[in-house]
Amino acid sequence: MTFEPKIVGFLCNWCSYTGADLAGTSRIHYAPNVRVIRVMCSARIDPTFVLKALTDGADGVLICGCHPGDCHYSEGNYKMMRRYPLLKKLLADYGIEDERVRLEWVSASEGQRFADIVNDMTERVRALGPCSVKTDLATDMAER
Amino acid sequence: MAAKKLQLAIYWGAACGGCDVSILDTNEFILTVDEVADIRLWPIAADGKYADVEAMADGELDVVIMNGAVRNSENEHIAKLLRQKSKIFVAYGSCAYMGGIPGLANLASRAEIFDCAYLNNPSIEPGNRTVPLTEAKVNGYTLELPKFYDRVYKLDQIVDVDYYVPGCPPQPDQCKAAILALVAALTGQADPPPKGAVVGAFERALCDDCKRTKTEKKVTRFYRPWEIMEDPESCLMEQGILCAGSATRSGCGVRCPNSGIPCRGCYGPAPNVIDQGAKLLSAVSSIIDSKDPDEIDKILEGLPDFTSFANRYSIPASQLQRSHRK
Amino acid sequence: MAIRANLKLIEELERYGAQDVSNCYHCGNCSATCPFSSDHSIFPRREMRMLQMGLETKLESSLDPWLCYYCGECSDDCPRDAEPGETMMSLRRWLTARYDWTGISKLFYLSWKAELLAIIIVALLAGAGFLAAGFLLGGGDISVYNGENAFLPAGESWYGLPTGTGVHLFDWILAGVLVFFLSTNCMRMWWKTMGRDKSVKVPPHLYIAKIFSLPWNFMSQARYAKCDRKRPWAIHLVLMLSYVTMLVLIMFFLERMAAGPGVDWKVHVFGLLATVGLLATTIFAMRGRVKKTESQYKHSHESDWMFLILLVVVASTGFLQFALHRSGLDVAANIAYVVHMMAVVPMLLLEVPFSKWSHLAYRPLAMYFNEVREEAATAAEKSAVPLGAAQAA
Amino acid sequence: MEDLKIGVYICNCGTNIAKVVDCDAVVESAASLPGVVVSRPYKYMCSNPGQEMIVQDIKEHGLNRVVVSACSPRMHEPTFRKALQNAGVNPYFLEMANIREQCSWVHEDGAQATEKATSLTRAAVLRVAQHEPLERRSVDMCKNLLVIGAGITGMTAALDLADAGSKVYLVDRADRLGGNVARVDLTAPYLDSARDMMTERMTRVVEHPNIEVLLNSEVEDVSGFVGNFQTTIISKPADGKGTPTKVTHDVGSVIVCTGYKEFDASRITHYGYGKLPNVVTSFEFEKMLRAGRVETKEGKAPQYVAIVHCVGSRNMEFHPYCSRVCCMTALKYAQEVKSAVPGAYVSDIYIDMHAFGKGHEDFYRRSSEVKTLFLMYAKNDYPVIRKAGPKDDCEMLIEVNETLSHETIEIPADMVILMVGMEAREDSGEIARLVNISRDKDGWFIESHPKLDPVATTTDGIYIAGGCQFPKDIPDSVAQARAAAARILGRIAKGKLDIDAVFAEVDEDHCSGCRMCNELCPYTAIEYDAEKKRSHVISALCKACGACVAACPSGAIAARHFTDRQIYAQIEGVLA
Repeated sequence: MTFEPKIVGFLCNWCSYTGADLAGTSRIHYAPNVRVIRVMCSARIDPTFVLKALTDGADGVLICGCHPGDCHYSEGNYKMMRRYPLLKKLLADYGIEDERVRLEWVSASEGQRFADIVNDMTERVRALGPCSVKTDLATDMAER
Repeated sequence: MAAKKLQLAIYWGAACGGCDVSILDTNEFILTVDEVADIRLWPIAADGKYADVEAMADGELDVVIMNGAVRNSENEHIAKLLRQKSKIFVAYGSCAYMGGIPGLANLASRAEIFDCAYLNNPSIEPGNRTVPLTEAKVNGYTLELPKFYDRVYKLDQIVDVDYYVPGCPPQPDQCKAAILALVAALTGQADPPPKGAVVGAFERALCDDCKRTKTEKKVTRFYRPWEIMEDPESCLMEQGILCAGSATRSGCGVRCPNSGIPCRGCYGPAPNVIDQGAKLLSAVSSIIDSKDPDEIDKILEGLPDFTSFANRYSIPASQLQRSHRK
Repeated sequence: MAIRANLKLIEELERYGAQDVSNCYHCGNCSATCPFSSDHSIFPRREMRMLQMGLETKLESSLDPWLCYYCGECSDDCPRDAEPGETMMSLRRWLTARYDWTGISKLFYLSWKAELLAIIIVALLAGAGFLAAGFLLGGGDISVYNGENAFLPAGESWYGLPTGTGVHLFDWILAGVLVFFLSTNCMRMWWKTMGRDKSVKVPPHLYIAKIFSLPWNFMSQARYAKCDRKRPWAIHLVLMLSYVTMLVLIMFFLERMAAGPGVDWKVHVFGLLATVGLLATTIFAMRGRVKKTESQYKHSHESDWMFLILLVVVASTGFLQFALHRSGLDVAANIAYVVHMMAVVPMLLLEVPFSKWSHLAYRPLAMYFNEVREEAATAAEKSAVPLGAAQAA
Repeated sequence: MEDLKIGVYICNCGTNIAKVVDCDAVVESAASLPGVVVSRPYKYMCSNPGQEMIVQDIKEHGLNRVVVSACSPRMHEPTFRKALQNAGVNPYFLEMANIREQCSWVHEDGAQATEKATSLTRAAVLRVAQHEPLERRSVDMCKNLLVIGAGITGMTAALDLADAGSKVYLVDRADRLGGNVARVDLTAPYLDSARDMMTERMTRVVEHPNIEVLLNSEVEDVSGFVGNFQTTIISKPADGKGTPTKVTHDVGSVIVCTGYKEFDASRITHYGYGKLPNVVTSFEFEKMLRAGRVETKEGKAPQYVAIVHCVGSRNMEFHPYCSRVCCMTALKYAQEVKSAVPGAYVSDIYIDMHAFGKGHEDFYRRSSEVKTLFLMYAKNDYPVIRKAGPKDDCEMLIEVNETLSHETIEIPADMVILMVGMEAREDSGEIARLVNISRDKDGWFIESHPKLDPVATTTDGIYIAGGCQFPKDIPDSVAQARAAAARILGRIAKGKLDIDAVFAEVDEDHCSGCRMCNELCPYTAIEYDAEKKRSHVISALCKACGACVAACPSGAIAARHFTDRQIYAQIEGVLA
């Protein structure tokens, strides 16, 4: 059986989640690999969420927020924009491949864009193969 | 009351020894300890052999205070042994609590460490390919060395820990307080702290005790401590000096910031925080004063090796625990 | 080079009968309904626009107004009641005035009083002239209608003059004058519309090639038949044919027409038919204009009324004298004849070259020119190497 | 806490979900999750019987948590929360899994869709187990009102509320009431006098016992939250001499009606504004009309008057948007010129004629009936105005590429009126910061929802009306003013303000007062208490974005209903 990546998506309520809903109402088909978790704003997305997803077995994490300047909370997405590069540094230091975690801006009207992003990311992560964090930690505890 | 003396053992795992010294730093208090307790094992100060411990009955020791992380099979073995022989097992110091400085090695694999330490290192004479083996035959004798694990474990990843005393090292007063609390509990003078409690530290982050004045924070540039003359009055973070204080449990007495050095987080995460480094990351990046991705990257260049700073004492305790590089 | 707009032009046209032109907001409905509007000439919309913007020269050189027969559909379909049909009509009047070098057309169109006065004067002169001719010249007998000493002999040799002259001679002189004015104005029309237009290069042979369209359009009104509404065309056709029949009869068969007593059916049947045709159509038209039954009748310029009234008078008096003469009342017939001529002369002398009538020349010419120009245009397009083709090659 | 009794409901949504997702399989797997006592499918959960089913189960099985896997929570979360409430369960004990918009409608493969629906439902179950009962709280609503800007909009809003018994503070920087409309002569499309309108408003405002007019005044500070703002106003003495006075007032709401400013015509060189004496702006022409003298600088009555539309509007170079009032105003000028100078020829040079309003099309028709020459030019292809030669019978010539005729023509003109567009005032940024609302790229204030909530802003209790939101005519401005007034009166009528139960909370036992969060709040809802050395959240101001929660380095801030624990549970759920 082919490897089906598990991707956790953190979407802001106002733009990206609505955009994902729009993809639905417009019946735009896309890969079923992303499991969406709704937060009010991308600014709510705590780096520990991303790490938690990886340690619990996610192969990828997709973060979506309003386009810069369009935040429902006027500036929330800029906070995510600032955390992201530092988070990527940290992940790199822990040996997590770059493409496993991704930040995208998706507006409420960009159903198609959301679908494209999901498809693209799914393929990239599929190419990377499974993320080993969960199994690594399990084996650490089992044998030394 | 002339109750039977408490049975106490103090031991170390992968550690620098500073924790033992910190206990000695309680000065004459240690004599008081001696009055109420028999110190059955404490390599740095008293004698005692593994055999003696192995000979003990399970739970014979009232309290074991173990510092240091688990880096090799010997650490694991003795930790398990002491746990078995003790009623209360205390993880003492940052290494025991979170993996500590040795835990930094988790960002590299054993192979990488050996390569750097024994093979490709300028201080090694050319041609010398000596690497530690768990077993070696030397003129008829078999020498054994503990197995060097692929990663560092914090103590409770190996054995069940009752209490934690954070710090690198724990401050003598805190150490005192912790020991007194345990004695009080064991002699029935007070309720024991809840299992798993962090003793000898406070419930808030370091800033609570930091004397520097704090205002709203916006950072446009980060400095290494030696790059600027820090203003002793105001918050280091606000001066652009990366300080882990806001993400670190208080209890140390704010020694570093008080002496102009940013907090490095040895007391571990604040309560309710599962990853000290990630939380510091979130806070520090959020206050960058820019909306332009390129400018943000530029500002972040001021934070070289952020990971090792943010998780300096807590990589084995962090969510990812170690490098997952293939 | 920018064209200077004459913002006052619209007012000038209003004096020729244009109405509500500025209401137009160029939806193009008018051109959409008009069967004659083509890619080459998108009228009436184009004319409405040029008029609003006061592009005088462009309007003057436009043939479009003549290509319209005023079926009235455009006006009916106009969402802004901008009366494009009436605009085209007034443009025809304006153009007529522009073509006419004597300035008489302009005078007539701008002042019906002047026109009426001129008609009356000419009528009186004509009347006087004929009476004089009858009594003094020939000393003819008013009780005699035709024959040797007729009051106004139609054709026989007359007081020493050669045979085939008499009133007939007068006809011809009249025709000559008319043709002179009309043709010179037609020349001016050609110059304004074709001659000075440098946009399309027209090779002379095209004029010959297309010449047949002139008589054809003139006689058949074939183009008018293309209008969605057939009745106006039918009426116009009948009117026109009757008129032409009459003209031919008078110019070439006057003797036989006048001769009597008794009815020379071979000739008179045409005369009678023409008379009926003329009377029927003009009366229908007048009724229409009074009652405003159809949109082309909604707005009536004074010149329209003069045209109709004169026609009715001419036709009726013509028939009257015919009837009186046939019933042997020659005196009355002669009087009726003079009255008839009092209408005929101003009609031919004033109305035909200078007023509404002139369109009998301008319209067929315009169609002719238009065909020539379109031919030339298409030829030019063909000869020019199309871009696409060049790349394809 | 009593043990969990979770009810799980999988909606088929007719066939919308069921045709792709195997709902029964989802029901089955959900049934085996910890704490789940009821797990059922139903055709339409949002239907009355569907909701009734939940209520029944709550009664029978004593459910204390409910998960509905159906459409997007953005659709029906309120519906099901209500259902819980009706059954006496805290509405926040509901969690929805979106298995329609984000599952059955976007996936073809039944197996994978079912697996996804299952894991989303599992996540919802794990999450709901972590939910806490939340109560909406209510605060007092102060009746008083601050209106910034005393134009037609501000005065109308002020009067509506003052009539209803609120104390209104009407502030304007200018030394007079009336704003821009006070500069207008007649108004389109009914040609009634702006002056009459304004006089009526102004006298009422000035005489109204409940309205305190503060001219030459600026709002220095607005703090607090909806229903409970404190505002500081600085008034310069009317004569300009002497020291400014500072007053503070408590108000419950603020209406921003700061209006617009006109486009500076000299920025478009083609029109020679400032160089050619008889090229005037619409407002300069209004002045002539008000003075009743339409004449050139030389004092002659103009024979030719040209009106140029979209000056500064609808072009790439300056403002891409339409200023919305210029077309009708231009038509008004056409008619007013005709009545002032009967013989005059008016040409109206426009891009498109925007006659969308009530009575506008008729007005357009009437203007063409007075023989206005309408000339159309293409966007970004400006007409060019130049001085006429000595032989011309006019002062100026305007060259236009006329698109309806495809002719390049020259229009004579003795006077040219430039229909200058509207643009945001320079101080709009300042105002935005003052009341903490946002502006779009052109500087106009942004409304809370362009269609459904046009006068509210993202800051609760702050409303926008009139030209400061976007160019609009008097009827629209007045409509907005009254809409804002109505919104506020509605709240005043309730007396108390319901505050959403979802907001951020600082756990003071863990807050170290590091002040990392202070600067992060877009609503300035985080206050630092210097005495206690703690930060705390003013819940009424908080919009629950969670920025501070994620940023708090010591995990001392919790986002109600979006706590770390709840989201961790959700993560475990989708990955289990």
